[in-house]
Amino acid sequence: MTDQITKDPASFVSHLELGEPDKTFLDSNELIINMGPQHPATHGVLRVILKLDGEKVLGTECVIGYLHRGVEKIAEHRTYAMFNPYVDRIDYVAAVSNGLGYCEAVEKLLNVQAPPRANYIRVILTELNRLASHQLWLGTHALDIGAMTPLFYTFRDREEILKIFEKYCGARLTTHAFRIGGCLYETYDGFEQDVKKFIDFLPPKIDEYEELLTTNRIWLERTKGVGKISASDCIALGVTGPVLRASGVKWDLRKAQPYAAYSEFDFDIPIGQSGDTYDRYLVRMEEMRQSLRIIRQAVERIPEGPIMAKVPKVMKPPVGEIYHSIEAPKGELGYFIVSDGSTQPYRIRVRPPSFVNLQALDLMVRGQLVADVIAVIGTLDIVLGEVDR
Amino acid sequence: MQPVATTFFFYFLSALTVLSGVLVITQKNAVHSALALIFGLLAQAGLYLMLYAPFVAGVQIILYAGGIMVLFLFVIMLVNLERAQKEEQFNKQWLVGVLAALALGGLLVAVYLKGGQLFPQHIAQPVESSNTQEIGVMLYGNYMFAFEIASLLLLVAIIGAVVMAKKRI
Amino acid sequence: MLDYITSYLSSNTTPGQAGNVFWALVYIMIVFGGVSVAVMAMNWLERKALAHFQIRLGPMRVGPHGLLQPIADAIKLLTKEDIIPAEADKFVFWIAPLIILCASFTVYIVIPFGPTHAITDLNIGILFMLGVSSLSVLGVVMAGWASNSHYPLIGALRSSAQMVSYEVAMGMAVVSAILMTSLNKTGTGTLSMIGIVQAQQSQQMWFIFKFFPLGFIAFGIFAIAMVAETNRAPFDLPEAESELTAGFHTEYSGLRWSLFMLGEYAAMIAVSSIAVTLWLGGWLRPFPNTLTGDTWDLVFSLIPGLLFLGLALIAFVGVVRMPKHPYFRIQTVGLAGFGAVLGLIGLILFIPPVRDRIQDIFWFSAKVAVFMYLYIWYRATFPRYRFDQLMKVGWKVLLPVAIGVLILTAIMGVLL
Amino acid sequence: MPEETKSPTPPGGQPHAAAPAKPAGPATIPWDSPTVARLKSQYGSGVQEAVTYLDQNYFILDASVTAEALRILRDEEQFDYCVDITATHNPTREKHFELIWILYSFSRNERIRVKTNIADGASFPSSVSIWPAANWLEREVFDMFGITFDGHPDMKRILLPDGWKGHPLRKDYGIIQQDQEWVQINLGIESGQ
Repeated sequence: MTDQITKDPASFVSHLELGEPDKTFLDSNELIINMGPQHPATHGVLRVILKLDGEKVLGTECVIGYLHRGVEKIAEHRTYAMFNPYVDRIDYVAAVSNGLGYCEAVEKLLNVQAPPRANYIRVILTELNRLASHQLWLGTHALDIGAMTPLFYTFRDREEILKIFEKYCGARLTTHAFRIGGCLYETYDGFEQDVKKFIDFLPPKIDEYEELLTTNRIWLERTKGVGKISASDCIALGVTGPVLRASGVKWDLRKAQPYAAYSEFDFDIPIGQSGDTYDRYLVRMEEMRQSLRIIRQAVERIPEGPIMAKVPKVMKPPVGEIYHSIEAPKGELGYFIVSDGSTQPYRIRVRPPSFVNLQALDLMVRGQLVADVIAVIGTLDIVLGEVDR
Repeated sequence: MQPVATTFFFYFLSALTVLSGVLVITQKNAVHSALALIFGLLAQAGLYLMLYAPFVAGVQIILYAGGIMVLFLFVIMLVNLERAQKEEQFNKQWLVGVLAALALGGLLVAVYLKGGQLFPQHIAQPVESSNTQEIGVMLYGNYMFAFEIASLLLLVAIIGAVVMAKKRI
Repeated sequence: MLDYITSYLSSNTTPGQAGNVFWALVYIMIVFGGVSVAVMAMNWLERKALAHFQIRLGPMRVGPHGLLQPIADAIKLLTKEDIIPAEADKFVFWIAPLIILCASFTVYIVIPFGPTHAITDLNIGILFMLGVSSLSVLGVVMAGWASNSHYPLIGALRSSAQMVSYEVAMGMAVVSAILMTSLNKTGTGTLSMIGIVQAQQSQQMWFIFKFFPLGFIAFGIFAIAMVAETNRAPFDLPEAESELTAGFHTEYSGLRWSLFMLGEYAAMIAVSSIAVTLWLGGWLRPFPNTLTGDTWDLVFSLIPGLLFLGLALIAFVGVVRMPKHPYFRIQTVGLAGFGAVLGLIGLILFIPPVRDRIQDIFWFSAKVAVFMYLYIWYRATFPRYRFDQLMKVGWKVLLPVAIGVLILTAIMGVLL
Repeated sequence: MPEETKSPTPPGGQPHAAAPAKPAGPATIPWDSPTVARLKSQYGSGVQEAVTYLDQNYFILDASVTAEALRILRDEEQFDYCVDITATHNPTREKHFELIWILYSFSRNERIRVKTNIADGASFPSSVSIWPAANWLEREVFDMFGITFDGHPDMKRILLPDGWKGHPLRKDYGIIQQDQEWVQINLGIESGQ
């Protein structure tokens, strides 16, 4: 149907129940515009069909699937350990969190408990990954709205995190840092010093970002009141993560259903009031600071001991199914694994936060202007690898 | 300011104006005729300059070329006139056209023959530097009343435009 | 013939005023050559300064510290293929960049680099400048329309709407500056640029400080409007890459596209020189009234020489820090040569006859350079306005304030 | 439980002398809670199973009863957040498809799963009217399994192109052979590669 739109746009019967724009003497014929799939501001291959009346957006329809690699189908032909690297490629920006979610799900299935030291290492690396993901979000989001400089600041600081990842597990982006049952590599000597050095290095840098944007009049004007979404709409549409918290719902899986070692750290969950782009910006900036707090506590209290639980070489989980979800930087990332007792999973379903959050785009953008569509896509912080799987 | 090679510039500018005038009518494409009109207006501005009326030339450039013609081009582009381009000239009253042309031609020839007596023999060389001041004094001094009426008229026009556009916003 | 040429040298009016066509042509050559060099330098400065704002180095490879980068860009643009879209309107497509270029270059006829250093001194200087700068709107609209594709047309309409609406605010601010030129109820104000600067000289005060808040606010309005007029920094919406509508010059390529860039930079320099002339006392040296007396004059007259020597010093520091690798030998030699030239210019500027003659031009271009740096600073820090906010600022903020300032200036002019 | 033909054991795993005796898997304990009691009282035999496995509770309901039960779960039991809707294809059972809803209640901080079995080719009432989040989730289930949801505002594929034949996540859909007619037309890859 989408190809048919481009051939003959008039026939686009939008199922979005849109009221007829008022027929004025200059009868405003709607304009159907394609945004994407190659567009600098769509964070990957997302195509948005915009129905415009002049500058106002009447309705949008997202066409996705350009980056669909069939991860769930591949999972049915791989053993549990072999599927681990694929999981990093789903949300390539927050690869460590994906790995954590998957490993913990399988450990639950195998009824195995990762040792405390492994849990601490996992918390440190996941929070570092959350920082890296938020920094990438801030850089590209500001660039979309026109501020060029934050991008370079955020990427300079993100480099430090990637260096720590590289020293620990050899890779910067798709790290494959964890294994089912714990962590494969012991932390390299100097790991604690590097992380401590980073914790003192980053706070003034975050203040630098805030200096550039938080009180910048034009930034305020471009983000305040843009892409508003209420708490009840968020819950109804299944939106999670910073977008939900910015609408005022104080819900974070790390607190609601703690996993790994999160129950042992105290940190608070920032929430916004009006659920617009500016609140989401503030929530994410505060989240970066809270992550630093977690890492600081984790590094100081990291216990000694083994880093790998006793897991059989050939994993054959008992017949059954499990759903385990963690708080990824973008929202609730869940794994529903059905095992039939063989070495290969019978079915793995990945619950992607970006995919569900993107569904709220139409509600947030309707009635706004074209320039706001780009600001809202930026603030939703979607990664197309995760949307398309 | 001692005039510099005026005769050449005079003929050049007036030829340019006439040429662009002709082009305005004959061009098929609406945008081309608008461009020709802009050219003609600029040439007239040059003529004003030669008449030691720099203020009027400046206003001519700002108002006509910079303001009104931009709106002309806006309208031509927004309402794309492809359809209008294709239609051939359909009005057949060439007879009326010829008569009008002859009448105008006769008038021009009469003026040319009478020559100098029609115009005052010599005009005081206006001091070029104080031209703007004189216009200012004239406009706000002697013709104050006319100026106010004109500005009132403009105000009405602006309010009308706002009211018409109000429905859309 | 010879005396015709030398006749102008004795008179102290501008060549245009003195009716000396030959010298007028010479001045035109100098000014246009100067502006082109300034555009090249501006291109280099923009890329380097923007880079250093964003903690990166900017062009370093072409010539020492990227000094030859503008030349490389120019050659690239000259040799690139110059595509005309299929059903584009050939004539309009060809003439659009020329109109923009002419509009932004004819403004330089009236810009006063010194009491006698201007191509001509029209007594409607400011009016002529505003008029011609409004012509570039035509070029923009035609460029958008001629490229015969959907998005450049919308981009062109948007940027022309922006330019037209900010021109109004600009005009109001300029009028309030001209009101200041008339002395207390006796002298009559003047439109001519040299007249304005001389008025500031005789009143011993830059107009930015006259009737204190008013001059400053009018200057502020003009500064904002001029940024919007040239589609730069926070108002560069039309060619914003993350917007749907591309800029009006997307269908252009090669030399034609570089004409647009040349026109944009020339317009930036022209508009900031208007601001300098009107509010910052064109070629007057800073603090004309407080720091008077010939000792201060001497000090201020040394500054151009010192500046060039300072630049030469920076160049030599660059040479010293250049890595010793043979690959960098050419770059070190190049940079050293560049530093030597700068040092030489600095020394020449200390010779008394040259020093006095260069004062006016130096101070004028220094002030314009400050504005150029501001343009780049804006681009590095500000995000982009949305189109409706941009128009709101233009009509609902700048215009009322400009009219208010105009009325207050008139009242103050009558009272004081 | 589905017996899947085993693919060869993963390369590199050296064969053990004898696989260690498999520890007895965690047992499925019957789950009773006020919610279960209410649903059982309402539907009796409709609730086929209410089980806790690895301390995660889930229902298995009759297909006819599920749509109504979902609405009750949301309205009365405040399961206001539909985490996920997915399905699994079990060709060996008589009802091939198993639909799964994962629900979560903010007020009770509790997560449950509702499952039902439907035959191949059968459609199922859409739950978009209950949770708007279900819109794209159901479209993906249709795209991957071919289960149509009636009452869905925009029932068409979401990830795969519209002209695509077949539903990939079905067990009988080969993973290697992608020699689709759509692929030849649009990507211009000659067949047999």
